[in-house]
Amino acid sequence: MTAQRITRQGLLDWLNGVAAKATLIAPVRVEGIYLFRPIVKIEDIALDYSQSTVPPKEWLFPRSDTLFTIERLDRAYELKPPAAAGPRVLFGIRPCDARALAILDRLFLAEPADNLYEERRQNTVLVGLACARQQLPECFCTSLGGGPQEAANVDVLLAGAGEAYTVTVATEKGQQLLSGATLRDGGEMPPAPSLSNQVPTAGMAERLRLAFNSSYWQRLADRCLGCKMCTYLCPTCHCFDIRDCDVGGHAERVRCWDGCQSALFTKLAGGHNPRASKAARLRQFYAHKYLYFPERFGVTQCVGCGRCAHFCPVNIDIRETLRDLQTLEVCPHGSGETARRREPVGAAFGDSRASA
Amino acid sequence: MLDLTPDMKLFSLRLQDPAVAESLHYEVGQFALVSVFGVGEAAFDISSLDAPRAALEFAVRRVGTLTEALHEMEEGSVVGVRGPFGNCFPMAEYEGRNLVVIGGGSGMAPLRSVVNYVVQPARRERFGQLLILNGARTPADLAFKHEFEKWASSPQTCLELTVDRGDDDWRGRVALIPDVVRELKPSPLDCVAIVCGPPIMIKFTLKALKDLGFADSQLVGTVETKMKCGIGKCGRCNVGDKYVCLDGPVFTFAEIGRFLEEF
Amino acid sequence: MAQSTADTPRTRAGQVEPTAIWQPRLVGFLCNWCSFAGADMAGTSRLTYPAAIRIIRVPCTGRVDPLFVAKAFQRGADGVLVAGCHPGDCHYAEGNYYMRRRYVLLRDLLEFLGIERERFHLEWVSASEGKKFARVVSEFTSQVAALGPREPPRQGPTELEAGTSNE
Amino acid sequence: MSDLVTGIRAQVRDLLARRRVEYVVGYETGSDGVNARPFFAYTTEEADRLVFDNTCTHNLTKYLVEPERRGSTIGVVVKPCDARSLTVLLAEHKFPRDVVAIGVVCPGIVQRTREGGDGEAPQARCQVCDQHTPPACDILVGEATAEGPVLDQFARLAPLEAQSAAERSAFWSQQFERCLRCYACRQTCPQCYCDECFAEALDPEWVGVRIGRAENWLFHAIRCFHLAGRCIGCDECERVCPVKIPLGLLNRKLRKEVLDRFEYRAGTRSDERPPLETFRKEEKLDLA
Repeated sequence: MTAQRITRQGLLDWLNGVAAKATLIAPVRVEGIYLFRPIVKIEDIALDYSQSTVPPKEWLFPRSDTLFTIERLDRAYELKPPAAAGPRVLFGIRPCDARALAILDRLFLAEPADNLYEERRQNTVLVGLACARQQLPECFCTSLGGGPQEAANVDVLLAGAGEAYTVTVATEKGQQLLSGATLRDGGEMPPAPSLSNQVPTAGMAERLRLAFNSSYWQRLADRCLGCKMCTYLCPTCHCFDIRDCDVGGHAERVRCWDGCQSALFTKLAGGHNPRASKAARLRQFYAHKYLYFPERFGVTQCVGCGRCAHFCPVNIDIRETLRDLQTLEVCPHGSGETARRREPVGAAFGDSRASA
Repeated sequence: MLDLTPDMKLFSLRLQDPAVAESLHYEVGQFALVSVFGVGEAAFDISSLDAPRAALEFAVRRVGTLTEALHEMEEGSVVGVRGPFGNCFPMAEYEGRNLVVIGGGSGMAPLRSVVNYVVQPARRERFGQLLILNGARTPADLAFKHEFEKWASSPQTCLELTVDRGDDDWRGRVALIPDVVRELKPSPLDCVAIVCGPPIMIKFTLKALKDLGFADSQLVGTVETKMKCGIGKCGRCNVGDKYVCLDGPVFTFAEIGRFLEEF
Repeated sequence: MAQSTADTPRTRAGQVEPTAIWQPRLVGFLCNWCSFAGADMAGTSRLTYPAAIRIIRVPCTGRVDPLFVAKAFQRGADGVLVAGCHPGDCHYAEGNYYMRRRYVLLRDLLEFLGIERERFHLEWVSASEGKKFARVVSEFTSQVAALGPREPPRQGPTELEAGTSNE
Repeated sequence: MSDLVTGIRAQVRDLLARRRVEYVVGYETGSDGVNARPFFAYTTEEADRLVFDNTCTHNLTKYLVEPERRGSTIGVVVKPCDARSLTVLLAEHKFPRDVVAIGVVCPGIVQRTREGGDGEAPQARCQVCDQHTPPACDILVGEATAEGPVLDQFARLAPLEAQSAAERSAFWSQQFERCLRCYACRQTCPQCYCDECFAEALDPEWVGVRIGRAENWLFHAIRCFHLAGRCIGCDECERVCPVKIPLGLLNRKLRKEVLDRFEYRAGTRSDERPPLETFRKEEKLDLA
């Protein structure tokens, strides 16, 4: 890895060049929030953006994805694959979101690989933008081994703000992309911002196993509304639905985002629903990230971006849940209720909250 | 296509590409995803045996939009199929042991291939006693009647039928499956019990078998969950930490017992 | 894909065909007892009216779920007509009274969403009013034709997805 | 501690101690130590975690219609606007069981925008609120105040109403394009309680599974219409929307038309049928 410098103007000039050769996707401000969108004017890029509301995963795993179109022929069907993705540059991705893509890679690229994801991934260059400050009050990447300046999961990492950026080339792909950029030697990493959250995440798999039958989930789920926001805004959530739909005269097989917090997610055609309660569904959200996924792929399926906690309409806060799970008194599985049956959620925050 | 019950049909699929048909190989208990183009795709257990080579068969109960569309199809229609996926019943491990096969309603579909595997004359003596317990709501709902004679006439094999509600012509049992299990008292000695059916039936049947001394490791079943991709990516079919499409659909209850709440 | 605009006619598939004369695509929900019979009467009386309308028979205008209307617009209808028994003549006594209220509010909402109020029309046509039916359809057709084609909410992939306009 | 908080805690303690209710849905301070969140108090000790302040934005009556709670006797803390939700639900016979409504005199709720900004300004609904004392509650906490003049609830609509149909169509198309169909708007709405939502029905599949503009348009258009004459204007749908679709505009538009045409305001009177559930034979409704 080598570090170099680029000026703000140099950066914009380079991006103009990049946009001429590939689809440039970067954070822009839309109605007061930040979203990753294809860039028409370089000036639209929000270089100093705070976290994007929807994570950039949607450019590799889009909210709706046509698997193939279905043409009906005489006594047969013709299935046509969608048009191939062109080259793309995903600019301004935060280290946590980049780390999330590396996690999604484990799933989507595992044999048999998901060819749509794989194709897009191969055609996408990731340009990271280190966090100059803490992005969301709830983010806790350092508790999961990440960091606000992590360069491990991008091709190029930019750090800095205002007029000067430090450029770290992390891969060959990144090196190629940078050809044509006006770089100066001797870049120095700006000091990393200190993050306010330290969340205990060690041993979480075991804690979740122990807490599987705990009434904790019921208490936590009491206020859960059962929307799918936490899963759709999560950079590592990957669950989807596949269905056929009629689109103006022909059918398509479409894959769309789906989320485990919906009651319909697991409901069978016959009516039986193995995860019939909000509590079981909420437990699935955490257990998938901190127990099932690590068992299968070796990594925690959470990067600590804080979106689920930040946007949850009823403040179901993953930091709090993880702390609660550490301190929860649980009996081994099978024994049902815990000793402290109505253990209030959020006890880890102590009594300060009680005085208003 | 063959009507099995008023709401269940047996579909025989012939693969269009002879080369693919030739190379297709599957084990007892595996599943595949069947597509009705324009309607969708769903997972079904394969009800036929790979050898001797025959058509790919699925027993499908009419429950939702996709199965409805399948049922409405005419002989000779084209559907899509992806698979085979999942694990299988370790039939080789069961050799030399007694088998109790208990199917409730459409739960008999995945078990049909187990039974047909065992009752093959060339193979029958490799297994011990075979008890088949097939239950349904009414006599009309008992699936695979056309094979009952073949099953019952196999040596060392006992076919027991039971229904929740009889009719004028029914001379057999009118009892719930768990009660029949308690009545028949199959011995857990050197025996494997394979159970498949609606969750509530499984729950009480397992309890009855455990009361008879069956250990969790002797209790095997296929698990049915909603499934979209079949290859471990859509994140929907897990029962606890087990993914039905990759680790299942065949499980011993030693494996998923602690996550039973999710099933 | 070329998007049709107000002055370029298009076919059912949405392609621009400069030579064709543009006809609006209309959907008519007709009550079985009055207006459908009225349409029948128009037919048997050999009255001509524009063929642009696709008729869907419903048991009563009270059966017209706003979802039917919105779905028609979503799938590209240029106008939607609902026709049923005159107030007081409903076969089910009061279905059309409910529809009347529903209609005015739905029209307000659709207008707020950008669908001109002239594109959604409610009319009372009895079984004997074949002539009125033909007139209503003719007038509604020209009323919608004057507005031109409506750009329906785009179906299929948006620019948020692969292989579309931004790439 | 404010008098409201003391009052709520005392009432809830009493309800729980007498076993008048199984539990009470109220507010507690959330994980940031500032903003409130819903809290379910099951014991008298837990009653002491309840709070009430100008961050208590949630409309807690939503929880009453959850299928999992059928058959329970529940207490619920309601602001004046939430009380209107309750009135609507009661009129729709959503509660064959017992509910104890603990009404709180409301000071108005602050915005707390997620990007900072003017977080302390009152929410749009509160700026034009003309009902600060909850109507029709079993228990009232706080001093009932004389209400000021009725304010224009619909000023926010004017700019959009002034536009052409094509402009409005383009505006909504842009808004709905962002929609992820996470269904937070529906899930947070007390007036959305269908066992099977039309948006997720499979047979027929009205909306379609695609998360795209056309599907999103149909979902929002019909969800809004399903609230015609029922929406009480809590604007929670707009607050929870992660991509900031101004859903409050849609509902406000229908509230305006319902008020203009039928002189009806949802949840203010329990003896009146909602406008789409009734009719007057003689009305013409500006039709020919």
